[in-house]
Amino acid sequence: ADTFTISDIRIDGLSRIAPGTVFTYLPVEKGDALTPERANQAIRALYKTGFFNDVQLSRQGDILVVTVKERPQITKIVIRGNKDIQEADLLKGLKGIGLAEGEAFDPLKLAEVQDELTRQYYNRGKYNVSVKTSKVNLDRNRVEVAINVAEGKAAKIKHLNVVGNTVFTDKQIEDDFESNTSNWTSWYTKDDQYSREKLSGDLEKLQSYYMDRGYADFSVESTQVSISPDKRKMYVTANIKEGEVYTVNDIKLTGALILKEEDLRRMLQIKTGEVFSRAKVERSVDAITSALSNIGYAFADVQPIPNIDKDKREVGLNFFVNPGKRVYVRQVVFKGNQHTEDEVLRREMRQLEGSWYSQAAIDRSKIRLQRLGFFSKVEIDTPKVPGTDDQVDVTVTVEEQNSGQFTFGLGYSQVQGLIASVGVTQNNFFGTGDRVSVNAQKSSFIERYQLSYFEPYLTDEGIGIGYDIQHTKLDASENNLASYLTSTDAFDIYLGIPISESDTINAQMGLSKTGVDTLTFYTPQAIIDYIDNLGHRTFHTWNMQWSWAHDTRNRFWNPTRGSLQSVSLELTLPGSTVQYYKFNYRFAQYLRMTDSLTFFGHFGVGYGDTYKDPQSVLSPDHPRYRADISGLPFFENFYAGGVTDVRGFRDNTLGPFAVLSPTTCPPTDKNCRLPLGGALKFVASAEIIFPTPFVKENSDATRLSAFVDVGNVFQNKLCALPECRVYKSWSADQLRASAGLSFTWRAPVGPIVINIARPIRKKPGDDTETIQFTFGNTF
Amino acid sequence: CSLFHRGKKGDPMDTLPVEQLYQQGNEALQSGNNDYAVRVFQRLIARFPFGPYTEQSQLNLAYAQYKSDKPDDAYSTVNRFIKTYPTHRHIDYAYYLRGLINFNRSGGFMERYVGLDMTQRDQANLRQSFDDFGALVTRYPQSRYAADGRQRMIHLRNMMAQADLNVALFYLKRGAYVASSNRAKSILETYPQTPQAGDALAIMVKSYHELGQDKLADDAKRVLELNYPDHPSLKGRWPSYRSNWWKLIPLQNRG
Amino acid sequence: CTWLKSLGKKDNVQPPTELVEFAPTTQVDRVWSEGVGSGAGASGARLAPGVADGRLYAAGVDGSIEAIDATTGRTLWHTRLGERHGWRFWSRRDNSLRWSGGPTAEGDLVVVGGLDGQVYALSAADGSERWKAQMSSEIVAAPAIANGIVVVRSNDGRLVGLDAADGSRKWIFDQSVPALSLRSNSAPLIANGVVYDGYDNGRVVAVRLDDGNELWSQTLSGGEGRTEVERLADVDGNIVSDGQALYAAGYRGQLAAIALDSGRPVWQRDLSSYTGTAVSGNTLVAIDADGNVWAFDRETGVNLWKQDQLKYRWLTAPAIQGKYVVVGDIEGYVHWLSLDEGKFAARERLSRKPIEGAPLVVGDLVYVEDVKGHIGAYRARQ
Amino acid sequence: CGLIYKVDAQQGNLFDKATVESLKPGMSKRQVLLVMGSPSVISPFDQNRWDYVSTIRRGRHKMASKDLTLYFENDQLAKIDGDYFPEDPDVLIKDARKYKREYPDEKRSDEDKKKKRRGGDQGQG
Repeated sequence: ADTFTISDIRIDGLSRIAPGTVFTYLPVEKGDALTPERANQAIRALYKTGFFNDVQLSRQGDILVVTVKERPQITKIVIRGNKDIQEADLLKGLKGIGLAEGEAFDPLKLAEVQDELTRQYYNRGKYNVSVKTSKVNLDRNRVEVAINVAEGKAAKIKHLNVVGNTVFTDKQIEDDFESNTSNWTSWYTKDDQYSREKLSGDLEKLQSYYMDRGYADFSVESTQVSISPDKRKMYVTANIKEGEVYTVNDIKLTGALILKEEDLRRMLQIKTGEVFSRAKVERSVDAITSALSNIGYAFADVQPIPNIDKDKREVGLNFFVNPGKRVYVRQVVFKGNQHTEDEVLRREMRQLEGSWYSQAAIDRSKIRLQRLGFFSKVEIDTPKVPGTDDQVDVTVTVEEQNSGQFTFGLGYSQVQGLIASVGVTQNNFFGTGDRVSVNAQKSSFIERYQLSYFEPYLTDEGIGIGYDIQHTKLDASENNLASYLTSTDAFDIYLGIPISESDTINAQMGLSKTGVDTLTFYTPQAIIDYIDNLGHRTFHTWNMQWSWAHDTRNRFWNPTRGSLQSVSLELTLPGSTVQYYKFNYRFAQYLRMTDSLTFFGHFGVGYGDTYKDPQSVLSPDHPRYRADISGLPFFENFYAGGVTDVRGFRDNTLGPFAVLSPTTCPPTDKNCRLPLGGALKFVASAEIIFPTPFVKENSDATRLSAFVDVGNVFQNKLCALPECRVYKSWSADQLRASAGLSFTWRAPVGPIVINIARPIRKKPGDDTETIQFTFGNTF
Repeated sequence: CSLFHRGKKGDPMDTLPVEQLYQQGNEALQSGNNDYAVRVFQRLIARFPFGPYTEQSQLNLAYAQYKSDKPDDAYSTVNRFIKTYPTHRHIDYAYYLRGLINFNRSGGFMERYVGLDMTQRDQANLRQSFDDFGALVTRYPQSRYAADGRQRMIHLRNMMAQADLNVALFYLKRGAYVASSNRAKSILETYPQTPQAGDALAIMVKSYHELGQDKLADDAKRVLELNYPDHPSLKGRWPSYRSNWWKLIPLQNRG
Repeated sequence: CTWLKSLGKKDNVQPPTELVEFAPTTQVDRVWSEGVGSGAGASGARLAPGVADGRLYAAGVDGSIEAIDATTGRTLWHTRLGERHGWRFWSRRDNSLRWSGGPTAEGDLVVVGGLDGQVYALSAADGSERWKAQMSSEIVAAPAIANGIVVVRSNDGRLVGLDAADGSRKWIFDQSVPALSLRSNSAPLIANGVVYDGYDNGRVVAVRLDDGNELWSQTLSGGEGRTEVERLADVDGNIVSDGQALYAAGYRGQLAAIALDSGRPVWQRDLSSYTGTAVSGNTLVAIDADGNVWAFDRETGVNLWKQDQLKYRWLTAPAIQGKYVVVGDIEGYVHWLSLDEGKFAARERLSRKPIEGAPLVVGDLVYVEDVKGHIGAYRARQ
Repeated sequence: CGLIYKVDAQQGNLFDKATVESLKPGMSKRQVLLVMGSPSVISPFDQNRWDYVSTIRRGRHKMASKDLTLYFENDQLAKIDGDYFPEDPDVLIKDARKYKREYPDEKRSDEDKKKKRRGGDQGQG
């Protein structure tokens, strides 16, 4: 067509698309001169929109007529037969190719989809897959796309052979391969299913297996992967050349070292004379780069350049250190905090804006953010600031989890039976970082109303202030203890003062009033005598508590690294009814055993006594007169045994006990015993934490561990029975022990603890339990 | 219409002609029954993929989703509308609605009724809303939504400036004067005509003074006096940090 | 217990076609049968016995080698080389020497290749070790011996010429191997001073026996396609020669008769096959990838007959015993078909295990070995 | 009282002697930027004056601050005055050790190791 000026444009064949749309994409308008070249441009532009199957330009006089044939619209995509790849991923993949509901249908894309799906299944080792795509034309220019997938079975690795390994046996080097030939565990581990990534990962492991043991010039010569004609069996062969064992003859440190050479040399994990090991070289490189990045050189790079002396079979290592420029932080930006305030995050950061970059400060900040317990995920990355080579921004992306619990409902624990509790605990009160909780709890043995508030940052340095007011009614007998009733009202103010990066001191002042009622037939005589001698039924105390805690744990829920050590001394001041002190020491340590196993050891000691002995009010010749009523008041005693204490024994039943009437209900029968607790408590436990199966790796919601618990309570002056006097003072063979499995899950309703334990050291009359659990209550 | 609204066999939504279906959708929208409106419009678009009603119901669908607090769906629906019908006569309303979605997108149920201070939180949604309103104002300056769009953009800019100002104050209080001065400088550069610019200048004066940069402090002070003569920092002690004793009273510093 | 397997995912592979009843037209009787070690096991090596002057030599993945009298099946000598390791009862009790290529016997030399690249030469008389050599990859094809040179094909596409006297390396010929290929390699064939071998890249190559230089190479299948499975193009079957021409077939490619000297194809036709062929008189028998048995005229390539009732039974390479074609299948059956029309003549069941190695015809006996190392000798009345 | 822990606040640049000595008047802004890196304070009102300010406040002690000011005339370094905190590696290591526990954050080190190993391979060849 020759050129002509367009007087008007008319578009034919449109049904779904509006004319206006075509005009916006059409590069030519009324009044333009239409040259053949412009015409082609127009056609190409319209095709690019993807709306049309066919576009034709024709001329009627000076009117440009654009006839288009609209592509049918895809109303539905049906995928059948896909098991390995989820429907959502498939649809996302198709969207990427341009095939989605509502889009225009392009037949070319159908073939592309077929290839793409086949390739995805081949990658998963399903070489027998058959993917058939078809389309069904509907009315009004619509079309339905159906994709039928017959996955077939994945090809199984029947033969995995490493050729050329003389020094190590096949078993040794293939031990930690991911792929393996079919064996009796394959139905679960699926390790015999071939996949290319798994194989390349295994070859890398093979290379590091050799390189970590001195074979510096080890190489994988070639690998052959072959398949059986029926495409169900895979045969993998790797041919290697082991080379020789090399020892390190000299180590040089070159480049700009920044730090003193002997500091750096101390960080090297490989020494001259040792057998070459790539793992040690890498660990040395890591040590130096992290040391440099801790003091500001974020882009420090260390290149271990080996020079191999083939005949002497020695290798010299030259660690070339290139620190790069000292890097500064321009801005610290927080992302994802829809609920938490910016300041709550920023005050935890140890890396300030405008100061030089310190990887140590950033790691520390990440741990501090994780320990707030508000976030399920904390990711910190440091993108470069465009246009500068020595400035970075620190972007902290957090994923908030609801840190509050609106616990309403029933909890059950063997100790307390059914617990009806209503409570609002909000750890991150409207994002201000304050902890506010209002709780009411009613169960068979305890009735408690509590209001508490904690502001972690009273001052900028992080001195926290908290108030706590509570009213508790306790029926001890329901709690497996000697039966008496107490009703306590207490009010406390406490200050948390940080004295170092991981040490805090808590100072607490408080008032409390405890009323004790005894039931004539049920309370052991010793307790009644104690109260009569003391002459008081209600105990008023105003007390002080000092505690010091050193906490380096890396997470708020279920930590896996670090340790906690705390010493606390509680003192009731002169003027209280009974002036006593209670001392508590607790030590917990998490140690990394392997990548997936963590050792958790913890032990606690508690001791309490009066520091000014009360005098009996009864006259000495009174039958119930007791000269010595010193020692902790009985309701302040320590107890042992229970779901979160020495597992495998009923709650609070270990240690000294009393009996109502020794004749009718002998102390040997465990149901007649009324535990009294004791003034000295010792508990220790060792656990190995396993990764919980079926749960995302290192999530902090669940914890599965095998444990051994040891512990007991001693020293109770109210002991009357000979069997009770055996707990007079600390004696190692009175310690009880148990072993078993424990599972904790931080469910939305509150932490759930389930223990299966078997006592391994018990005495007749102990009240043991194999299964213990508690859920829905956080006290 | 039938008691059960779900798309059961013989559900009227599958048989009604397009006009009545469209009518039902609008009635549900007027009466605030947004979830039902969303379902009706979705069925309409699926059954009648083109025609005058379809275009309008795509827009109504986006509005219904926005009203029933499904910001993500609403945002993708309105985006699809803009791509498919760029020359629709209500296209300016579509841009306006797109800006609104992110403007009001805030946390959950409690936050909306307690009115949290969004300048303390993640600014991503606000920035997105600012860009969307920007598109409206540049493409359709004379649209009747443009004026309101401009107002909201100014408000958004002030909020973003306030967010940066909070950070600058945070570092000022903690004695990190280089950080506070740089933050203040970035406010001046990115949000020049906002009321917060005055405070930013004041922060720069104080920071440079603390850093011993008297010459720079004087420069900044002169600019401050010129543009914000009655700024509190020129007179008394500024910024007035509430003393820590106030903080002893619980719950008073809710954000 | 096949229903157990089907419990899991539906399998796309066609089940073997049901065997059809027929009146046997000849009488086949099993002369002897013998178990030798553990056969090829799971190595997929298509082990078959080697034969030399009346003696049969067979080897297995458990390291054992045996010489058997061809006619009576009496074991002449039996050795097991290499030592076992992996003592725990559930780990793979491997032997350090796992035979997977051959054995081939020539004169008084028996040569066998192993899965770890070892090549051992034993004396035919008593099985004592003469020499050994080390290849760069596993050997899953039988070596060839002629005029004092042993030619070994290893899985990484290398053809190595060794001196038959002491095993020293004379030459190496290298060919590239595609990322994914079919299991097992084509055994080298030596004819008047030239070594012929089929490769995984779809080519048949002729190499001089004395110095390993390439004479010519002929492509049987192109190996194009979008996915790596469509690009499979192996020439895995053993190459057969009748003195004038070579007969070889490529997977997804062509069956061709190639002139020995020039390498130019005499005729070729489309036939995808992963096994070797067999020639007798004027008929050439080949088996396609689906399991149909074809017969062609040797000179012109015209199709004589086709037997499709053994489809999907994953047949072995064919062998011709007098008037009958002998073929083994995946369920351990041995089939005799008439050479002239391809009709079923007889059927025997060697064992319940698949037969993968090609049947070996010596005189009027045919020897068939299954993957577990059971060897059966049969005589069909002509 | 001195007991309460206050995080050290460090701000601004830190140089070692060699870099500062290598500064010579007459250098262009680009060259200075290359040698010294970006200045911590560039006043929006005076483009020809770069201040390499650095301050350090250890715990509760008073803040010490130093300022190295560079004056430019038509894009050439004219005058250098003020001084700076020299970089002292031992002090830096002591500070870093305060935050660094012996277990580096495992997440970071695993990913870096993978990246490094791939990078490391090429290096070793």
